[in-house]
Amino acid sequence: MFRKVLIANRGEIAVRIARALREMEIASVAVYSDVDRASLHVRRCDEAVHIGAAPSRESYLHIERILEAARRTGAEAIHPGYGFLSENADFAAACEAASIVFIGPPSDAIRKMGSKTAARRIAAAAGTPIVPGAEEGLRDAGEAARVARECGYPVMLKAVAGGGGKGMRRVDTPGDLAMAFETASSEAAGAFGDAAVYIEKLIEQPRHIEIQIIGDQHGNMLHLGERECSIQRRHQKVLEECPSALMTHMPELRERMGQAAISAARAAGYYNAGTVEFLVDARGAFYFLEMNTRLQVEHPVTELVTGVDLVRWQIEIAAGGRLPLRQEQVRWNGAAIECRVYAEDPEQGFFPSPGRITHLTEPAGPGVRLDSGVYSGWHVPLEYDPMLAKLAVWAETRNAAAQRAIWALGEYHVGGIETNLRLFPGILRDPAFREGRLHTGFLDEYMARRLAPVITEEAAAVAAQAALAGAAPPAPAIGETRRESGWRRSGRESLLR
Amino acid sequence: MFRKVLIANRGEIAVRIARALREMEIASVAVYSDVDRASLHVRRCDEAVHIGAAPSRESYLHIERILEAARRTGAEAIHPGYGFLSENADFAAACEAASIVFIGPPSDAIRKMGSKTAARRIAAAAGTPIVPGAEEGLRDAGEAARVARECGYPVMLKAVAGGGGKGMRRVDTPGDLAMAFETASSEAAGAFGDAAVYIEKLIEQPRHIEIQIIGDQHGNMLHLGERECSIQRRHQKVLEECPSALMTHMPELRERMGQAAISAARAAGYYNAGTVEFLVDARGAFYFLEMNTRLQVEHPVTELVTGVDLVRWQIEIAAGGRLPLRQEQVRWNGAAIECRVYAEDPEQGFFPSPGRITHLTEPAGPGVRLDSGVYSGWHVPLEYDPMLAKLAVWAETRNAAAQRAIWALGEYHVGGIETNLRLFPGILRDPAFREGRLHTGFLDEYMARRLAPVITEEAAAVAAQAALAGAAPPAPAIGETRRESGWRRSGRESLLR
Amino acid sequence: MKRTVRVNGEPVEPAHGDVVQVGPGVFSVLVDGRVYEARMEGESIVIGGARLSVEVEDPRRLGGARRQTSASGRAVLRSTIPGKVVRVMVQVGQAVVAGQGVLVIEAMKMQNEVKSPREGVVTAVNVVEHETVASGSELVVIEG
Amino acid sequence: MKRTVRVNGEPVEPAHGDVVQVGPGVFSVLVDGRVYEARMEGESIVIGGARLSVEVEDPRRLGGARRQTSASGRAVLRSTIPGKVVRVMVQVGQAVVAGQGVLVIEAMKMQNEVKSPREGVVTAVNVVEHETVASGSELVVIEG
Repeated sequence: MFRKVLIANRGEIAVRIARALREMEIASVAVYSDVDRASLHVRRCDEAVHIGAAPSRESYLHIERILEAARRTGAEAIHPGYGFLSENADFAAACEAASIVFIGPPSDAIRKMGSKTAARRIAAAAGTPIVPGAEEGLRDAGEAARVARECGYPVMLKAVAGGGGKGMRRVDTPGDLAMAFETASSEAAGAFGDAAVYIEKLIEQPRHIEIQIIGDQHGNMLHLGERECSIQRRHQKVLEECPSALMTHMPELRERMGQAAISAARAAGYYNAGTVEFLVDARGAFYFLEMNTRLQVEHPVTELVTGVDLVRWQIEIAAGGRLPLRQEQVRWNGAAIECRVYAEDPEQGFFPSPGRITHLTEPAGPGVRLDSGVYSGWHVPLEYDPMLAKLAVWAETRNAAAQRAIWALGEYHVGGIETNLRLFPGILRDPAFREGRLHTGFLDEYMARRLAPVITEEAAAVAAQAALAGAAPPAPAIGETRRESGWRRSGRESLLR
Repeated sequence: MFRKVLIANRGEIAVRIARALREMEIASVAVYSDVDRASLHVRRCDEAVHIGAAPSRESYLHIERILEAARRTGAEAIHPGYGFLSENADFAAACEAASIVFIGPPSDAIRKMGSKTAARRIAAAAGTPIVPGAEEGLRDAGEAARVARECGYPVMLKAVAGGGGKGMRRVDTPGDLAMAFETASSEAAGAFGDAAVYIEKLIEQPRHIEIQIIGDQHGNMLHLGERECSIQRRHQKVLEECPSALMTHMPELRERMGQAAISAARAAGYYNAGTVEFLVDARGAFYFLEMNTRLQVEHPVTELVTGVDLVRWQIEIAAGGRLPLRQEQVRWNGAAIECRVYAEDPEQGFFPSPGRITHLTEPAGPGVRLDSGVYSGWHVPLEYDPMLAKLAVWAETRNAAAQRAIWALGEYHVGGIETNLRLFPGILRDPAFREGRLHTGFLDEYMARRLAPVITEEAAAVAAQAALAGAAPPAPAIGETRRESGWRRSGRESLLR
Repeated sequence: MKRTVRVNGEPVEPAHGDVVQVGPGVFSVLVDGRVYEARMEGESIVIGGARLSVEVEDPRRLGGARRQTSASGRAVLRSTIPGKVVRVMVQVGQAVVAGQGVLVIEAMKMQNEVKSPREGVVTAVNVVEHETVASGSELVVIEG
Repeated sequence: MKRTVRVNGEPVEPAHGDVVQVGPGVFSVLVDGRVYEARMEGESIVIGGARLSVEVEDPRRLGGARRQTSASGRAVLRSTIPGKVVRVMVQVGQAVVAGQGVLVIEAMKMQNEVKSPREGVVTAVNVVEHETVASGSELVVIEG
């Protein structure tokens, strides 16, 4: 086993990895930029190396400085976390060249899966279903009709050069295709100077479901089931679950998707942890989307339900270890839900809200897991992703997990900056959510239909009283008239220490 | 299901129950004494009733005031937690008389199991092994020899009137018995004015292992396995585990002890959650000690390993629900360890240390469960048990759980008062602990052999530097020379808010 | 001294509950046995998951800033973080409704539409497109 | 101003690490890339699970009280909580060794033996058996 590992990341995931290393009695090395000296990940490691200025390209994305930090501290391996260099094949290759173990897949597999079109080709060759269609431009309406027939209606016409909806047309029946093809082509020509359009099968109200796979360097690979990630905003996941409610209706789907994910990963020569993302329609038909060749943000829900410590397994596999379980030994118990806590204001278009955390109360208790990268008094820098923490809960059933998440969110208080914490209880109480009727458009629909919280007269009166209490001049420094006022004074004193 | 439940307790267990009620969408009512208005359990409930002065007998032990609070708020049931009135048969009976559901066993079962001798008789009659011996005084050395032979050597002679070691003699062989009997008798006569002595089989280096049982009101009962509670100080548990390391050597022992516990509980007409405590010797022979007719402090380790929510089950059973699992569906996964965090100073003979918590950093992350009853700024009152919180961890293996507990303890910081937090890492690293060689004398032996933590020269130099930094006059209120000093100033400001 | 308190713009008679401060800006309030917890967050008070804007007559503590989010009067839209104005969608004199997009700022690699908190008329636009703004900059003023 | 620092009674040259305060009384210190966290707890500094008594020459902050637990000088044993003295085991002039029981106090339903923090001679016994003592009361003074 390694004696020392460098963590090429920051925030909650660096803390997560540092904890795993402590648990394994492996020395941990943090790296930090100018604005991260006081960050939690530095405090939770055994060593720390300053690697540059705040902008990521001068620090967390700077391959040479990170390798130099590893060499200087004698780290034998590097865990890249997620984001930053984690899916950078050049970095993985540079580690390999420097004889430092990259805790992840081989650089070659990252490269193969890094190109979306190459990944699609590999997956298709391995027999994993992909969204049917032609990625190249269609010559004419006749070719379009042929491809559409192969895909099955409804289909989408999309501009090859496009984006942002221009040149896109939904076509539900063969009779509408020719007209739609002409319109889409001319729209594309107008918008992008290129009339080329292609066809893709339209997956209506798809779920975004991903499969966690993990393989060792000895040819063993297994899947740890799915994560339901359909609740997204602008392709950014907001709330994830394991299991997906879909699997309760289709118990055989997990294994089919799991095997499809393993096939795709094997075809790329993959090992270590990885995630294969699928679009899934209401009937359980699934289509390969892409592969994330790293640890996923939402890995805790899989850990809570399977009992597997994915980060520990990653490290053990990188050190040459074998998978300790066979596929048939993997068990899924209960239900887990994760909420991503961001420094952003849901009432102001999710505008980022960096700044100083003046007060922090974190939830805990039965079934509550908090992976946090912040602490009270710390300044959330504006240079990086504004994710503060991940609140994950586990319970025996999905409904109990949702209820648990609601009280845990109620105990969570981040003062001084805005967060999206108050977004979640409404989602978790939403009838469509409870019924498991999820798709990638869920959150937009929910945001449009959600109701403002009810404010009772009594709550308003309490707010008024609290405002007066907060606005009152400080209690005198000496002398208590009653216990409560004494508390207030002493509380203030204690915070001055 | 109940619409409203009163929690007749305080501290972490009241918070635990309030969370379960929130999860079940049942309104919760806290009760509080004069010194507990600002306590966390009040903050975590929907309603709160003041019930009296700080001394327990005027508040948390005052049956009439608690019933009155339940009547006044319309609570349909009362959860007693542990301690206080939880094992008070009169209270359970008073609830029954007032048509308020007592969330626990019937008063009759509490009464039966409340007397240690009666419980012993019930257990023995049900076929549950008890520690062999005679509880009444022996007439002469001849009778002593007969009883000792029945028990099997070694045996203990104990003064009937006694305590504190006087009149106690260990006897290893029949040849030593007559002489020991005379000495013990005359010592007992001298110390207590009563020469009567009795014999009990000596269980050498026994483990203290308890079995969690739970039954519904429809005659179903199952066990949820054992908890290893051998690490004690003055009969006070300090660290508990599930599973017991003993079970890894004797895989059939859990089921045998489980069935013995169920037999004893059934014989008392028991339902709801309860715990049967046993002494267990190195060969796996076990002896009924007593039954705790309530939720146990250390219930989280069972919850972590079995996935069962014991408090939720208690409430559902009290409302007439049925056990949702059969015995053969109960699964034990991984290993859990709990550390009881007390406001006491292990370096000063575990002297209690109430007072204000001036700073609090609580551990979190994978596999960490914290059940806490305190918060930063709160004053730990001296009127009650000084337990602040329970830190429980779960991991795939016992060793991983121990390692996990060590880092979690390292992240735990309670400022302003003394705690026993620094006691645990040494225990968790102790080779005898790691090998699972536990018995009720373990902690005393460990305390005698434990080593002071090594202080390196560098650590001393760092302490000196930190002391200077802490002693430095506050940074000027305006103007930053470098980022760190700015942090310090702003941190101070933010804490003044 | 009797002080008027407005909650979401409406005058409210404060409760006569038992108030205890349980943290910086956090108050536990018992009213007829019901438990509330009120947290002062920025310019509002959060209670039971709802966010209320509260104004106390006393200008030293809770005045001024409160006005910005109240239902009537003058709303000053500020940038909460440094960023770049990529689009301005209103001009002085224009009527806007609550929730209407006013301008788009790019910060932390995200484009964010700043919306009007309520109905009114734009009385000032203090930025132009492509301008870089500091945290706290006044962007647009809406009155009504 | 150069100030002398004693750690567990011995003079120590302070490290020249990079110090950042990360909480009230909590400092993160980097020395040659190694990460330390030092927490001021009562009269000591806790670092890596070890508790060190630290004295700084400057009497404004860390003097006085620190002396009580240092290896030489005057040790004042105080009651940390209100309680009742149930037994006094030493008298003035008596020599004691580190760890020796000095008196027993009952508090929170527990009897607790107060031990001498180090070797020395008892110079004052300020309580008698059965006396009730307040938090912070001077119980016994040991010098040596």
